[in-house]
Parts: sequence; structure tokens; C-alpha cells
Amino acid sequence: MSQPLLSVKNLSIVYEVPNLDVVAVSRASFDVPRGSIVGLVGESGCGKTTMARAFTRIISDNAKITEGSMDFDGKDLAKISEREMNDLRWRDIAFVPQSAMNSLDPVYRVEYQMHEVLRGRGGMSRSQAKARAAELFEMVGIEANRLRDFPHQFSGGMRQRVAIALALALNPKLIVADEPVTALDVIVQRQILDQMRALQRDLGISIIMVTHDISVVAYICDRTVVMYAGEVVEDCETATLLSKPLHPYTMGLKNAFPDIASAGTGILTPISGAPPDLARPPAGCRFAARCPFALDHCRSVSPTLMSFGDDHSVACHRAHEAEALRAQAALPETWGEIL
Amino acid sequence: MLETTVPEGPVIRIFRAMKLPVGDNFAMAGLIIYVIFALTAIFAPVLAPYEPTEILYTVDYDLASDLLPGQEGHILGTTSLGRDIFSQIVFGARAALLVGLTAAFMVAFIGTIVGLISGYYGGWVDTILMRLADVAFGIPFLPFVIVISAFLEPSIWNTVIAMALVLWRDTARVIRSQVLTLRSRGYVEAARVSGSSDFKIILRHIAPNIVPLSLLYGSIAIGWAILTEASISFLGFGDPNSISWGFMLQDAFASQALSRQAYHWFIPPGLAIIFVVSAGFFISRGYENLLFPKLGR
Amino acid sequence: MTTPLVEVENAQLHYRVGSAVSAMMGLPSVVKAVDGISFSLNKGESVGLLGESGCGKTSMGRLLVRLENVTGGSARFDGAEISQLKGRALRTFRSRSQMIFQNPFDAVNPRYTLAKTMAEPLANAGIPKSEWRDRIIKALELVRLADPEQYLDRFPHQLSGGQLQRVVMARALILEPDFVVADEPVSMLDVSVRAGVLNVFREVRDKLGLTAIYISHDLALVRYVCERTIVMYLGRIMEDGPTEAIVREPLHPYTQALVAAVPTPNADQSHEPLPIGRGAPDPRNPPSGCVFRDRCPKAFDRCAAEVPASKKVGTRHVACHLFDEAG
Amino acid sequence: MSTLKPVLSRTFQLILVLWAVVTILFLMFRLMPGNPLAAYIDPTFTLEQQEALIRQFGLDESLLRQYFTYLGNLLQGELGYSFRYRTPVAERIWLLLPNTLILTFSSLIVAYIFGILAGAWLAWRRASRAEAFALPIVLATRAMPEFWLGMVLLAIFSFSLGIFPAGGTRSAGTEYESLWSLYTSADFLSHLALPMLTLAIYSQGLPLLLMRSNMLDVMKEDFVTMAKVKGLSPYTIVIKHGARNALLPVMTSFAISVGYQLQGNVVVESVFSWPGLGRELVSAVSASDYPLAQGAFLMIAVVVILMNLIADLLYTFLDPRISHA
Repeated sequence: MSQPLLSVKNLSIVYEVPNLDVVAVSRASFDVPRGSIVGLVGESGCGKTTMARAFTRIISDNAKITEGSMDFDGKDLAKISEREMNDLRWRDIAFVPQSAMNSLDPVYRVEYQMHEVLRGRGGMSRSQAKARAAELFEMVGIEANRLRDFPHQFSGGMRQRVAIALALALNPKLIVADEPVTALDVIVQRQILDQMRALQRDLGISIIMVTHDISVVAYICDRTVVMYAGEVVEDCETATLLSKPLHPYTMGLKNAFPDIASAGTGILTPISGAPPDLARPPAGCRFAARCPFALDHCRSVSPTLMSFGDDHSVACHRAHEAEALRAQAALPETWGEIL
Repeated sequence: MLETTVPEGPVIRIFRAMKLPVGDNFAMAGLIIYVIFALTAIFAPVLAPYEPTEILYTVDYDLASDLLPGQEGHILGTTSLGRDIFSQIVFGARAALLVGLTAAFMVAFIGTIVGLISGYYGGWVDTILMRLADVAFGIPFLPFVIVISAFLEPSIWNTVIAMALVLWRDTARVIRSQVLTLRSRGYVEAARVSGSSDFKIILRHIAPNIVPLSLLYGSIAIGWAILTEASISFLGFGDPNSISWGFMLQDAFASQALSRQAYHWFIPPGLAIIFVVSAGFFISRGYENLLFPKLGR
Repeated sequence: MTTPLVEVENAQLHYRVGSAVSAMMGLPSVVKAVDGISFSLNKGESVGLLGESGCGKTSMGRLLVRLENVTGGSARFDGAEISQLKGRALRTFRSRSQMIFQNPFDAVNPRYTLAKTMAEPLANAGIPKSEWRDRIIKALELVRLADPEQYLDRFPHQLSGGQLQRVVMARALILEPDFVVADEPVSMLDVSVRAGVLNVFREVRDKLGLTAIYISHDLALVRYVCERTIVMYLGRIMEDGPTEAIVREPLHPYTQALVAAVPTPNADQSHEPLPIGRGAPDPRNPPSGCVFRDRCPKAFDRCAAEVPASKKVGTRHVACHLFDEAG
Repeated sequence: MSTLKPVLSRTFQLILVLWAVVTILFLMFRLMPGNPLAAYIDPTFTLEQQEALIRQFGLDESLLRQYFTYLGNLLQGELGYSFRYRTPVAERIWLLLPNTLILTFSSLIVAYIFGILAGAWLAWRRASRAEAFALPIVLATRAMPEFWLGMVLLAIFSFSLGIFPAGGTRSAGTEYESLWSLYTSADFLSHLALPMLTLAIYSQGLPLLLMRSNMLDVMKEDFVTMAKVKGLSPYTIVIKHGARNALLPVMTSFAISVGYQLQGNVVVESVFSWPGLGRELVSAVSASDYPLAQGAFLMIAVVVILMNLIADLLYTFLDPRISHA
């Protein structure tokens, strides 16, 4: 098997708030294989966005990478100099933000912002940049004459396409997309996902797709990394994750999600409780307080992410019983009050 | 939200309840200056060694004119007519306090009411009030105050009213836009849906969010009013019966204090004005930090 | 049959945008948020208002709780025109018709304790103060907040989104209304707590026999909550009928695209291109005739010329020229 | 035609405001207590002479008639005759307006160039010692009475050091063939220096504080973060994105400042005996020369209103979000 494009090992990121440290990402590990789309899924505050930002090393002033490595094509993104990092930015690692509206400078035409990257970072001549910008717009399905427009003149979906075109500008190896379709309506969302999938296949790039929506992951991602309270709890191929999840949190998420393809509406089951305060994380497994299968052991000893079966990692003390737990998890009464 | 818990006295607690910007260095400096200023104004007769308009004589029965600071026990010296400059400064605080507070109150009051009504009710009421504000923005402020002060009897009150007639516009516009955002907040709409009357909604949900903003504009208006009164007095349209810092400067200017190098005469009133007006600015900055913390100004 | 509780007939909500001068110059200056909508709701019925952002679903909901007034047509509650209610009748209406808001953190005053928030409708309805505490606790129990007493003196920021949304729901239900408009009540919540709020909504609706409108952009959620769905696009109704039928066999080309686009949490889902053109609806400048025609793969001449009328097709109503012959 | 629309609707508004201000002005001067001619009617005048004077100024007609006469005259650019100079008011005002405009614009241009640069620099040096030192000083300059600053500068640079002249626009006895040769002469510029400096020091605070706070806001925008993620150079990030966006509101504030400055000029012109509109207004009011005071007031108001309009339009045109809607 070939080397993964990005290999994250034991990555921790800490926000330093006066008197207190909030560990937003805690010893996270996962790989991004070449030419694949990896979903990074979890609820708000689980650390997925912080981690995604860390791959560009543009994180907030009070955040620090405290340990671990991010091996990208032979270079550790956590260790290389700022100069080396800046060389990689956009040329090798590009970013698609959630809101393209706020991420494009409102006072410049899109063409200018395209050229800024193509010429400023790609070293192209004016005419080369012009041709490339038109080509990029064509790739994402926008007419080239709209390059002369200002960002606010595009609709939400179109702006997101512009952001994707910008990300593709310098032929990066990796695109980190932070909730790129969350703000869009389902129809546009689907069209953009289709486009991303097609481009990723044609160009052979890798994409990290940060999202809270398992159905987006199910639709587009080859692999999925599930995060909970700053930790990676499960990592495997998406199909496996959806059919044979090993972690109770993943099982619960699926139960809570309405599925329009199912025969009836059935009953949706919530996961009771709320994620822990990351400034004071509990001892043991962070999901234990909400987990119907938690044992005493789970509340005192923190499970580590372990390989389980082929290419499937999970951080759960009861992963070996997963099959039995899955059967129980399918029953709403397992999760206690459903109201 | 993490707040360090420092034991607080009752005064600090009251300040916090009023959303006064305690804890901000700028604002605290401003508040302290205001306290000194208010005490000076209140206790002026006690603090001032002489009557401000009294013509003084030296021990040798000469006119005590143009004395330098320290001479004959005059802290800041005397004017060319033999009046004690320090006493005038102390009494000037009274005029400034009076003008500043009344004008600021009127400006904040009118502006807040207009802004509230305009923003909450919208429609033609809003259109009329905002066109009025446009007109107020088209009136040159200082010339207007000059003309009013000169034509009506020159008095502090006429100056204050003239200022309030124009300056409400800024407050009204800001309050209006704030009310517009508040009006579309979910909890205000929830109150409407649950049947609360407009009066109740304004009183309970909107006004509490507006008051700090009114105070902010009030504290800016204090400075404006004091500066304007100084200009009016300097130009000779001021209240002849009150000693204000602007009047002192006019007196100095007209008495050739500049060519006679009488710095001790015209520097102190100017510093007094700067001191008090910038205190208002300091407080308003503190307020801004408190009201709009994200901006990090 | 009894008269419906809510009747909407050709309702319009047009906003004026831009100045009088731009209107004089013939520039588009009116947004038709709701443009000729008709439907009625029987007592105890719940219907989902489904559509993309800007389709007018929220405006429609706001008309029914009188946060807006119709600019044309009519919207009636229990036989009375909502925009004409005054005095006593209005006060009664306010206690019978309620709204659950989208963002729970915005829907309660951050300066108020939850008890104070909950007391507001009670005070407006003239309920004696001595009963407040009991009624508040009863309402909080209704939405299944465990141990409700502990919440009374708390402030909104001390609660999680899911808890707070239950409080918002409890406030809407405290006067035991007949009719509730829920505006995307779970869209701001995390997936793991959504189900709980939805289940509570279903439970109280059945328990109190509520007539309800559930506004959402998510067909899967609407399906979970409502048996009937109204699909809106640019201020008009495209399709109206039983949810299950719409999910299984959408008739209107727009509904077909919408149903095909809904993502599911399954690995084996269709990756077929959607049967819809690219582009976005522009509420300021909708196309002539059928508002959907510029994105419709099946549009033909008549679609540009005529606004399609609503036609009954089996259990459903569809506004599309493809069904002209059928009726 | 999207560019024509805001111009038309704003111009319409401007005309309304102008009409309202003109009306207020009329009422202000007509409804004031006392006979407007009191100062000019000598006790030795006979009754006929007094009445002739009253008729000459149209004061015997009804208020409404006077109002329409006044409006009609204004439309023809007719501002009446000065009581004092017995010359047309318009003539006097056109003579003084250039002096006021030169003073206003020169001081504001200096203030804005300094304020924008210093503001951007202070934003760059956020939370530094330089900031802690500079901010209170800037706030204090905003708290200064302009005329007092003028007095201090006058005392130091004119009376103590003798570097600059004490007032007026030219030295006694100097004559110039044209206004142009006057305005470009070294003598005029040395007269201009102190009042200009006074107003510039007072005015720089606004652009400085505005630029600084805008820069701080813009630097937190997503597109600036994205510029970093794109690996763009610090120059591109700070200048092309940060400063360019921060500059927008500062530019529109320039027009508004012209209006404000014109009002402030009233006092500073008096300190430096600068023969401009403001000083004329003060002396006309003191001498009860109503037509002249009214004319000067009106001229200042027209510039203020015009500048408010220009500020609006600048905002509309400079911000592509509005100009390319």
C-alpha cells in the first residue's frame, strides 16, 4: 500500500484561555490516503474545525499545537518552519471555507482574487493567469465572463463554486473543506457535492471534508473519521461505518438521523445528555456519561484508538462486543428516555 | 465566560448594574476626572480663595493686575483687571457642569425617544422623524447656536436649548438602528406573539438594551456641549452673568494676553476644558468596549 | 364537516424594497414573499411547509401568528380575518395561536430568568399570579424537562440548546393554544439532541390535539413530524398532499428534484444528476408564468405564458401545466 | 442604470432638506424678538425715513408674502443687501468663500493624510506601548477647543518666536494682480500656516481613530484569514486587503468632515482674523446685519448639505456591494 498523503499522529491542540487550558483536539490520529475523500464528522465543539485549520497552521492566536505530528508528503506540518509551511499553503494544501461570502474580499472582483493566487503564489504571467482562471471557472461550471463580477453578485451556491475553483487554482494535493455545503439548500448542496466528487476523481486529489452531517459523509466520503469531544473515536471506510459501526456514539448518531429512504418513519432516538466541558474533561471515556453500554471501567480508564479488524480503528473498551451492542443499540429503549 | 471574582463593594455593584464601564482603565480615569470635576463645581465657593469677578488689590493697595502664578499668593496669578485666575477656573467648573449635564441630558433624552419611536413603529412616523433628522444634519451646528444665542437673550439656557435642537440627530439615528435590530430579535417577536403590548415590549425588552447606548451618547454630548459653550462665550455670545472657561479665554484674547505672553492666563482654562471633555471621551470609549466587545477598539 | 381552523385564501405578502424613485424608474421594487397561497387546516391537523430558503415558508408562518399582515387575499383563524383582529378578539387570538422559533438562544431574553420568560404570556392572558408557578412547572414537565424547578431561576446561557428549545416550546404551550407554528425548531441543534425535541413536539401535539404548521427545508424532518406537506417555491405552492405520497412519488418537477436531492445516511444512494437546472431562484425577479420554469427540465411554451393553477390529482394538489389534461 | 438611481433619489432628498433649512433660516431671522432694523434706525430718523427703510427691506408685508419673496429671490441667487456695507450680500460671500474653502480643504487634506497613516500604524502596533501613549493624546486633541489651540500656537509661533504672522491673509500694503497670484504667494501661505495647522491638529483624530478601529475590525474578517491560508505576503494582506477595506468609511468621512470643519472655522477664523465666511457670520450677527448673517449661514448650510450628499454618494460608489448591486 502506498504512503498516505497525510498522516496525523497524536495531535493535540490547546486553546489558552486565562487561568485555564481548553484541549480542543486531544491526541487525534488518522490517515488521509492519496486520491480519497475523508470525512471528519462530529457535533459542534468536537474539535473538527480546529483540527482542519491546523493543517494550514493558521489557527487562532491563543491556540497552540502542543504535541503530535502531521506528516504531509514527507514533511511534518507541526515542525517545519513558517517559511516552509507558507510554501505549502495553497500550492499543496488549499482550503474551502463554510461561507465563501465572508472569505472573499468584497471590494475586489473575483478575477482579481483569482489572479492574486495564480500570479502571486503560482508565479504565472498575466495572460497565463487569465487563461487558467477561465479554465477553473469552466471546471466548476460557471461562465468565464462572470470572473468580472464582485463576490456579492453571485448566489450562495455559485459563491461556493468560486471558492472551489480558487482552491483548485494551483493544483493542490489536498483540499481541506470546512462544512462547504452546510449553508446551502439541498438541491444546490447535492449539485456541489457531485461537482466536488467529479473534480476529485478527475484530478486525483485528496479532500478532507469537515461536516456535522452524516448524510453528506455517506454521499461523498470514502473514509470517515468520527470525532467526539476532541478525540477521534472511530475511523474506517464510510460503508463499514454505516453498516457495522463499532463505537456506541456512531451507533447513536445513526439512530438520531432521519432517513428518507427507509420504509416508514420509525422512531428517532436522541443521545441523552451533552458533551463534556473540554476545560474539565472527565476521567475515562468522554462518551461514558451518555453511553448506554458504559461500564465502571469506562468511567475511569480512557480507551485508546486501536485497530480493530481490517482498516478499522475505534476507541472503545467494548469494541469486541460490538455486534451484540449494535443489536441493542437499534432498539430505542436502550437509549433510555426518547423524549 | 470566565470572570475573575474580586470582592466588590456596593458602589462597584451599582456601577455594574448600570453597565458603567468599571474595569476599563480609560473609563475609570474618566470617571475619576468627572468626580473631581463635580466636586469642584459643587464646592466652588469653598475652594476658590476669591470671588471670580472681584477686582483685587495688592498689599500696597495697587491694582493686582497681571500677577504671575505664585505672586502675592495667587496660585495661577491674576488677569489684567486684577481678578484671581484660579478662582475663575474653579467657578468655571460650575458653568461647564451645568451646560454639560443639561445639554447631555436633553440630547440623550430627545434622541432616545425619537430613535425608539422611529425604530419601533416604522412606517410614516419613521419617515417623518428621519427626514427631520436629515434636516437637523443639514443645519450647521455652531452657526445655529451662535444665531440663537445672539438673538435670544444670551443665557446658558438658550445655548443649551439651541444645542439640543440640533444634536439629538446623532443619538436618534444610532438608537433607531439599534431598535430595528432588537425589534427583529426572537424574544421580542415571541413577546408580540404572546400578546405583550407595544408599551410593555418597549419597556421590558427594548429599553434595557438601549439605556447604555443613550448613556454613551450622553457622555459624548457632555464634551460637545462644554466645547460649544466655550466657543460661544469666546465669540462673545455667552451668558454675561456666568464665569465660564470660554469667557476667561475671551477675556484673555481681548486683553491681548497673547501678545503679552500671559501664558498663565489662557493656558489653564484650555487645559481644564481638555481635561473634562476628554474624560467624557474616555468614558464613552470604555462604554464602547463594553457594548461592542468584539470590535476591540 | 366542521369549518377549518386555519383558512388561507390567495394570501399575499409583498414587501416594498428600494425607494419610490426606483419604482418610478420601473426597476423591480417589490419582493413577493408570499404570492397567492391557498390552503386550509382542520382542527388537529399538522402540515409541513417545505421549501428552500427564500421560498416564503417562514413569511407564510409569520402571517398566521400575526407577526406580519397580508397585503392581499385573506388568512383566517377560526373564521376571523387575522389581520383585522382587535382588542379582546386579538387577545384571545394571541393565547390560542403560538410560535416556536428557530434559534432558541435568540428567542428568550438573555437578561431574564426562565421563570420570568415563561411568565410573560401568563401575565398577558391575565392569569392570576398565584397560579404562575404551578403552570410554569406544568409546562416544563410537558416538554419533558426533568426536575423543572431547577430551571426557574436560571438564565438562558446556563442551558444547552436542546434544553432551551424545550423551554421555548413550553412557553408557546403554557396557555394551551389550539394552533402552533414551529419555524425550523431543530435546525440550530446538534443531531444527537434533535430527535428528542422532535419526539417531544410530536407527543405534545397529540396530547393537546394541536393544529400545527412545521416549517422546514428538510423533507426527512417534515416526514417525521407531519402527515401532510405543502411544497413552496418562490412564494407559491407547487404541491400539497400526504407526505408519504410526496416522498414516494413526487408529481411536480420541483418536488421530484427536491426529493431526489435529500441526502440519506446510507452508503448505497443514487448519484444520478438531479432533474433540475442550475441557478438559483431570484425573488426580486421571478420568471413569468410558472416561477419554476427556468429551472424545470420539462418546461414548455405554456409555462412561460400562464401561471399554472392548482389542480387536484388523486389525493394531492399540484400547480403544474403537465397536469392540465389530467384534471 | 443602477448608478443613476442613488444620485437621483439622494438629490431629491437634498432639495427637500435644503428647502427645510431655508425655511428654518427665514423663520429664525424673521421671528426673532425686536425690530430687525433697530440697530440701523437712528433716533434722529424721521418717521417717514423709518418707514421708507422698512419698505425698502420689504418688512411691511405679511409674513407669508415675505417668505415667498425670499424664496423667489433665493432661486435667482439674490441674497439681499447688507445693512452695514450697503452692498449685495452675494458679492460679499463670493469674495470670502474661497478663503474659507482653502483653509478647510488644506487643513483636512493634511489631517487625513496624517490620520490615515498614523491610524493604520497604530492598528499594526495594537496593544503596544506606542498605542498606550498615543491614544490618550489623540483623544485629548479631540477634546481641545480649536480656538484655544489656535491661541496657543499664535502666542508661541507668532508673538513669542515671530515665525508666522498674527492674522489676516496678507501683510499690510501688499497687493496682488489676481487672486491666483495672491493664493500662491509665500506671504499668503505663511498667513495660512497657523490656522491651517490648528484645524489640522484638531481634525486628524477622526480619520486616525476611524482608520485604526476599521483596520482592527477588517483584520479579523474571514477573508483576511483566508489570505493567510492562501500564503499571500504580509504586504498584500495588510495593505491590499486590510487597509483597502478600512479606507472605505474613512473616505466618506472626509466629506462629512468638510461640513463639520466649516462650522468649526467660525471660531478659528475669528482667532486668526481670517477673512472667511465664519468670521463674517460672527461679525454680522454682532452688528445685527441680518441679511449678511443670513447669507453667510445659508452658504455654510449649503456646503454642509452638499457634503452630506457627497458622503452618501461616495459610499455608494466606492463600495462595490452597493454600486454593483
